[in-house]
Amino acid sequence: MTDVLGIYNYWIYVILMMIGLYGVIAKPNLIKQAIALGLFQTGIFLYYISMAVVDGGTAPIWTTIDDGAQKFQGPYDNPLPHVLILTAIVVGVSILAVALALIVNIKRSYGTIEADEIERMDHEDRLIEFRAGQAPDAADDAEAHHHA
Amino acid sequence: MTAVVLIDTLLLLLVTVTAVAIIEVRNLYASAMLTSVYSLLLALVWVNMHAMDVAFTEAAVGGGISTILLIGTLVHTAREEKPLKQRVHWRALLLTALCGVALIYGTFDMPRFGDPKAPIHHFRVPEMMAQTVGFANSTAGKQPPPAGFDPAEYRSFNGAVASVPVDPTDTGWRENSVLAQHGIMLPKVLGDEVHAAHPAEADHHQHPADDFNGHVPNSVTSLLAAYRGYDTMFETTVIFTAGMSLIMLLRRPRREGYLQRSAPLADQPVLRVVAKMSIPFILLFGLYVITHGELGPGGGFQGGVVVACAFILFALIFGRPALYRVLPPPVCDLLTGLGVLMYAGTGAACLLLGGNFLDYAQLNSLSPGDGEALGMTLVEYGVGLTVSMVMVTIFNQLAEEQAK
Amino acid sequence: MLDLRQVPDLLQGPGWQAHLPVLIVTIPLIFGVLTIATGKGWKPWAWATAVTGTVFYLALQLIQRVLASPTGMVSYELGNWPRQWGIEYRVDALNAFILLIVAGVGFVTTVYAKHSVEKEIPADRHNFFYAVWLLALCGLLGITVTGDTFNVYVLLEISSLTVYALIAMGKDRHRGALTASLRYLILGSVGASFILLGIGYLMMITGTLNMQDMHERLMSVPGILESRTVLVAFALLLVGLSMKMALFPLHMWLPRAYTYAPSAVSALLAATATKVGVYMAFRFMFTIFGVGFSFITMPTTLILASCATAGILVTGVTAIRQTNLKRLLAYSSVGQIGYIVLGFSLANVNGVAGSVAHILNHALMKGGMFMALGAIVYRLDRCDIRSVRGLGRKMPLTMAAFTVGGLGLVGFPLTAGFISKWYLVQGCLDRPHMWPLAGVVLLGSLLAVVYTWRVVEAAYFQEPDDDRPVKEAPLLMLIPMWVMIGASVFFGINATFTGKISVTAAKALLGVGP
Amino acid sequence: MMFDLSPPLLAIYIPLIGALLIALTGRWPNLREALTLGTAGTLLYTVASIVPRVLAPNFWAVYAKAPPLRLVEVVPGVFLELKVEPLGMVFALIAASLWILNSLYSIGYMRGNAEKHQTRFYVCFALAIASVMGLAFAGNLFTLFVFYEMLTLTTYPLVAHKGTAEALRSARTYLGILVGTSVCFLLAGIIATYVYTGDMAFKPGGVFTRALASGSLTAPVLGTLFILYMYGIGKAALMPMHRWLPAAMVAPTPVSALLHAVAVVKAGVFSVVKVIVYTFGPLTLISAGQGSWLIFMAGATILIASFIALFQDNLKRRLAYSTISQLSYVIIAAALLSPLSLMAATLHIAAHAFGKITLFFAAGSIYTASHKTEVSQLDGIGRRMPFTMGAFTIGALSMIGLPPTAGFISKWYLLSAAWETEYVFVIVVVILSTLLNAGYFLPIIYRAFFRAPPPPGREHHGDHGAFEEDPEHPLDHPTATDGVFGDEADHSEAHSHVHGKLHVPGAHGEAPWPMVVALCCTAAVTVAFFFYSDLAIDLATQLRKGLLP
Repeated sequence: MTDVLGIYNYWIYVILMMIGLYGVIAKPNLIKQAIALGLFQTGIFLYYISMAVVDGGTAPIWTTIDDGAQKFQGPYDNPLPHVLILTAIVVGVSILAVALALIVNIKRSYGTIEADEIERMDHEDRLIEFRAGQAPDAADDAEAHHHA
Repeated sequence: MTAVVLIDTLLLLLVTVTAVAIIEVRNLYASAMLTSVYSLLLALVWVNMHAMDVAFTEAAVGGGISTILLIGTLVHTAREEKPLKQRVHWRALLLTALCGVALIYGTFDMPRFGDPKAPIHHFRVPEMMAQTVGFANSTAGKQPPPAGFDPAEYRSFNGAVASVPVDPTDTGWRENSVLAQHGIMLPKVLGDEVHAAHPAEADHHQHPADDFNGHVPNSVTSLLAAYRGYDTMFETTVIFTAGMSLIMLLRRPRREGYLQRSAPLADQPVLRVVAKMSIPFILLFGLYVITHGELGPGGGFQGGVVVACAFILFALIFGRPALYRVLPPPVCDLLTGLGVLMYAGTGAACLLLGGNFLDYAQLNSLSPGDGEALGMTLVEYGVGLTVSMVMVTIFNQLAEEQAK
Repeated sequence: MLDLRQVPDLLQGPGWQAHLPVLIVTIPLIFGVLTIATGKGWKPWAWATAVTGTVFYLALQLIQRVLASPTGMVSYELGNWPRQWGIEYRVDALNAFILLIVAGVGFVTTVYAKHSVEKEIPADRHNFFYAVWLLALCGLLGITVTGDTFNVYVLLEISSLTVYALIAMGKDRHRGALTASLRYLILGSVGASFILLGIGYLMMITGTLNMQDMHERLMSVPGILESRTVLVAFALLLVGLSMKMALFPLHMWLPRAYTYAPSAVSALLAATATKVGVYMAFRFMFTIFGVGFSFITMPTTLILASCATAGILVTGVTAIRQTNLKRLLAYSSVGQIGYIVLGFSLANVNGVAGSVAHILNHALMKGGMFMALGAIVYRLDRCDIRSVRGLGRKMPLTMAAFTVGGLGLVGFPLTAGFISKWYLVQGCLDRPHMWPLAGVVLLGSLLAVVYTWRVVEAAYFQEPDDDRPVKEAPLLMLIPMWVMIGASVFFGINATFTGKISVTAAKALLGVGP
Repeated sequence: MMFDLSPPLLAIYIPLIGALLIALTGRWPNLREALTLGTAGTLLYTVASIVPRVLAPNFWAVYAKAPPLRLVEVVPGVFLELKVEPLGMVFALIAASLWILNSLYSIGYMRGNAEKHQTRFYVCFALAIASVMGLAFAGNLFTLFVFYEMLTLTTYPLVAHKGTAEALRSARTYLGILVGTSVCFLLAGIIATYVYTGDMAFKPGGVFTRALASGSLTAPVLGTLFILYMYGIGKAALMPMHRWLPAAMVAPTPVSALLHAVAVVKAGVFSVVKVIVYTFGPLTLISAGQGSWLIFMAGATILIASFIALFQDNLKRRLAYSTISQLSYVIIAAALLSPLSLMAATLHIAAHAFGKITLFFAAGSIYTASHKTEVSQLDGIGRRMPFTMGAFTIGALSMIGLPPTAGFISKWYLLSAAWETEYVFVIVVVILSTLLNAGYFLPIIYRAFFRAPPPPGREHHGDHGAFEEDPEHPLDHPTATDGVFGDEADHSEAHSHVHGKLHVPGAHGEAPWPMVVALCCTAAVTVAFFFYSDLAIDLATQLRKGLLP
């Protein structure tokens, strides 16, 4: 029982991450991908915060517990993971903001935000570029100029 | 403890369900809204796990800012996700399943949830917490860590010994624990020696500091701004970068940005009055949160977001031209930079005063503790400034796009 | 310049050089932020040039300090917190070398950027562009100096975020830049998340974030290396880092990004970004997990070597089929990363030294070649096989630079590329039963001959479509270009510096005697 | 040491400086070509000035022991270093002396055919000579490799000189095969040598003895290395790596003459001999029982190449295949691994050079004078161009190995070496190939002198046929049967001045005088070598001395 509960959180975090990853891969809609990316990251947050917990711990803000008999502090949860995750959340929102900015631009210049359609257009672009860039084989080209 | 686990279990189930819903629902607005619900649920989870600052941030960012951003984008991209050919993307499912199995495989050897014997709870962090940060006359801030450690102590890092009594009333194992020496991760019975240790603290900060072994009460803040202050500086830089990127990608020439029709909400008297009344208080609260970070949950980041919300609310009600009059974009950009500069500048100041970079103790040669307090406050303000201004910038840029 | 023989008293002493490691990172940060206030026109560029120049100078000083220090490394404790609690900067021969590369290339590229940016980026965004540019450098430099795993993650995110933005700035030339950037953003974030998770796993069971500390724990705590957690952590980091350094199967983001990014950005990225990824791999595999675990317990050699081999061959063939030269070089870059990875996957002195040396050599050659392409774009608005025909006469210096760089990629003797191959092949032969890899290395250079020679033939032996005159690239582009190419030739003729320092670094990483 | 002016280094600097000056004076052809000749002269003088030191009786005792001349430390422990020894001396002498004649000849040819990009031509030529000098005086394997690759790179523009389709294609074949073999096999071999022995210097007796003794290197591995080297040195045109040589014949004749009869191919066989003598060491190879396969491979090459040559109608092509077989003479001699046979190899490098360059010169001047490229067009040409065809005859005799020509001497040594080592196979091969040589050279001479020239009308037709699309004379046209056809490009080049001063249909005489002078000189040398071959033999003996402990 303790064992199951003991790693329950870690399983949930895996599940959350995987839901996010699935969204990133499976969903053609770019905004959906951005959101899914967010989920993916929150999974990691859950993992970090879970590792900070101590049995019977309280928030790592120091106060005195006075249970009549004696004054004692704590136990406190581990503040370090909290700190790291604060940073990670900030990073997450920054990435989200940039992603959305890109998506807005994409909408502007492709007229859609569905990955598969964009992929098709990109492919056409590449074909055009390829043809434009093609030069006949150096030797044949020389031949042509030679006879000309 | 059982309570924690129980609530935790239920909340996480809810979270998971929400996550699935977010991915599967086709209406993007719905999905955006669900995202904010998801964030609020997570905030509850964090609270349940006593991660107050994280909860605060999650609520502010996930519940607030992210949602605003998403809506702001949705307005001029798409409202519906286009229907998929097949409901389930099998390759993705397979891949994620494999990945998940691998990750779960890794969890079996982890210290159990809440196991106080987990290495992280008694290797470095307790040593840090045993230091004094941000208190008057506390020269003891930088003792070297105890030399080496006995590996035998930490044998039980893998789940093998998870048989920690879950019953809080049974405190027998606490006294005879090898960790008593650190006494932070584990409860510590207080005697009078503490008062002797830091006589001058009581009259320094107006809080019952004398019960603590000379540490800023909110140890999250002390870690964030002091021990790992350098990370936080770059965290601020990340936000700044995000702001710059949005400007580069979205900002239109000044003219267009300014010629905005005023917001439709402007002629709603109730909203106007409510906004006028509440904005000052929101700002005040924001500043309070920034300043109060050392004592309770909160700090530069959370406070900054709150401040930003005030501006955004203002823009929503009275239209962005009004906001631009109050806070012209160029000024906004400069303030964004100023925040980062405040942070890095504090660090540089310590360097110029002969210490290492970000060695706040240098700021007050007489009482290093005060120096540390001062430094932490300064950087918190820096963070707050940058965060609020960047949030406003991001909102502006997306809104400009929308208005076109 | 510091005298090489000034020793430790300076290290401890309060002299400003003690702060070199942190200055190298914070100067681009502070002055990068200030760039947004430099207004319009040439000022942001001049500002950025000055800053990067300073950083390069500091990097030179630092590497001399490191080589001079008796311990072979310089440590800096931020906020004066003991390294176990706070964040530590730890510079040894390896990252001093990488720092020098990043700072140097950063400086040269910034000088080069002026014209290309004026042409490719709207004028009202230059100050923001250079601000982000400097922050990108700051991130890359930070990753290279830091000795704290989580600090690596944060700086990694800074460099990634800035790079996404820089790539997206190619949008005014081709909309592909946007999708390239977004795809890189998503892949990059997933990769970074894996890295974050791996760090989390390690922190959870070691209880610390400091690299040295982690290493000590992993080595001393009994049974820790057998735990499934460490195993999975290793796997996570391996995948995450492979994404960041664009190792073959996970390189999908790179070709587009390099193709559509502004020319200056392509040059900067090709020369620095992936290299720093490789550096992180070095740190995690050798410094934290240790050679024993990374290469003996884990089948890393097998995995990495096979990925690298596939990468070298497949991308070589793909590069041959490209018409857009930027894309051609991009694919070739993936192949070159293959060489670097192949080298350190061998985990012997010659192999690792080869890959360390190749980090420099490839940075110089590829940087120079991308600069040449940038110059061509500046004059012709395009850079494909068709447009370079007959350019050997019209832009002789530019094409010459490209050709010499190409010879370097081939690994022609007396070019830098040869030095790397020299070490790599030795590494392959040193390792029993690995000699086929030597064949791969050499075969790869044959592929390089083919794709380079297509361009050379077109440039020197073919007639252009039209005879409209083309001016040679402006001086401010030619000089940096030739500085890079010239350096690559110099380090090909006299590689004692490269050789010495890369062997030192390799030995330090492998923990064999100095 | 970078600015040390000791002769070997000087021998590299002179052509480099020459190249620079030629590039600068490109605008004034006369000055440019005067410079070329001047440089060549100076170079020969410099190289000759080294000879006494090499011939000194105490050479092996003193000079060979002296530390090499180190230019720069490329990788820690690996130097770019020069060292003089008899074999390289022979090679350097040949290249330097023939460069003079060749420059003289080039002037005639390039002007006579109004070639384009002449400056580029002379510059690359000088650079190629510089790399040849480096190759000849290379002090270790690494240096050898460096200059070997430089030679490939500097001759590429010469092969692709005309920039025509055929030229580019053959240039690709040329580059592809030479770089491919050298990078994949030679470099691998060199690095492996370094890994096993830790030293790459050339020293009599080879470098592998210690490794073999200590057992860190086994005989089979040694054999593998030997294979790597032999096929890595693609310039030696050991079958099946020979395809680049006919391909390279598309180049202007002076290029074919010097580079593909003398410099490049000789660089190949020279490297082969040098590696066998100074890296592996004959004794080591014999004791390890490796490398005898080379004898049979070379023998096969000799016979097959000569056989193909029989059926080539294009003159330069026939010469190319003859070159391939002649090169294998050197290889087979080296592969016999006896001191005498190594002398034979050394001498044949020299002997073949004089003979073959004469033949190419002749082919070139025939083309310049009459625009004939096919053997079948040469009826009676001996009467119009007595000097040319006379020289051609001498060259042919030398190829066949008849006295009084250079070829006889080397062949003599080779046969006696074969006799000494009792390799019947070699003797058979030599005899057979001699017959074949006669078989493909004598008919040409017969046509030239004893066939009546075709009637004027046909004659007229004949030599226009070379550049008119004329179904009647398929032989005049490149039939792209295998690889690349000789002077196909020249025909259309010749268009420009068909009606020019130089070429009056049906009534052409000798080629321009510089060419005639040059080819008479080489012919004379070929004969003279038979009577006064002391120098070469002395050097070869010196080499042999070095081998005997």
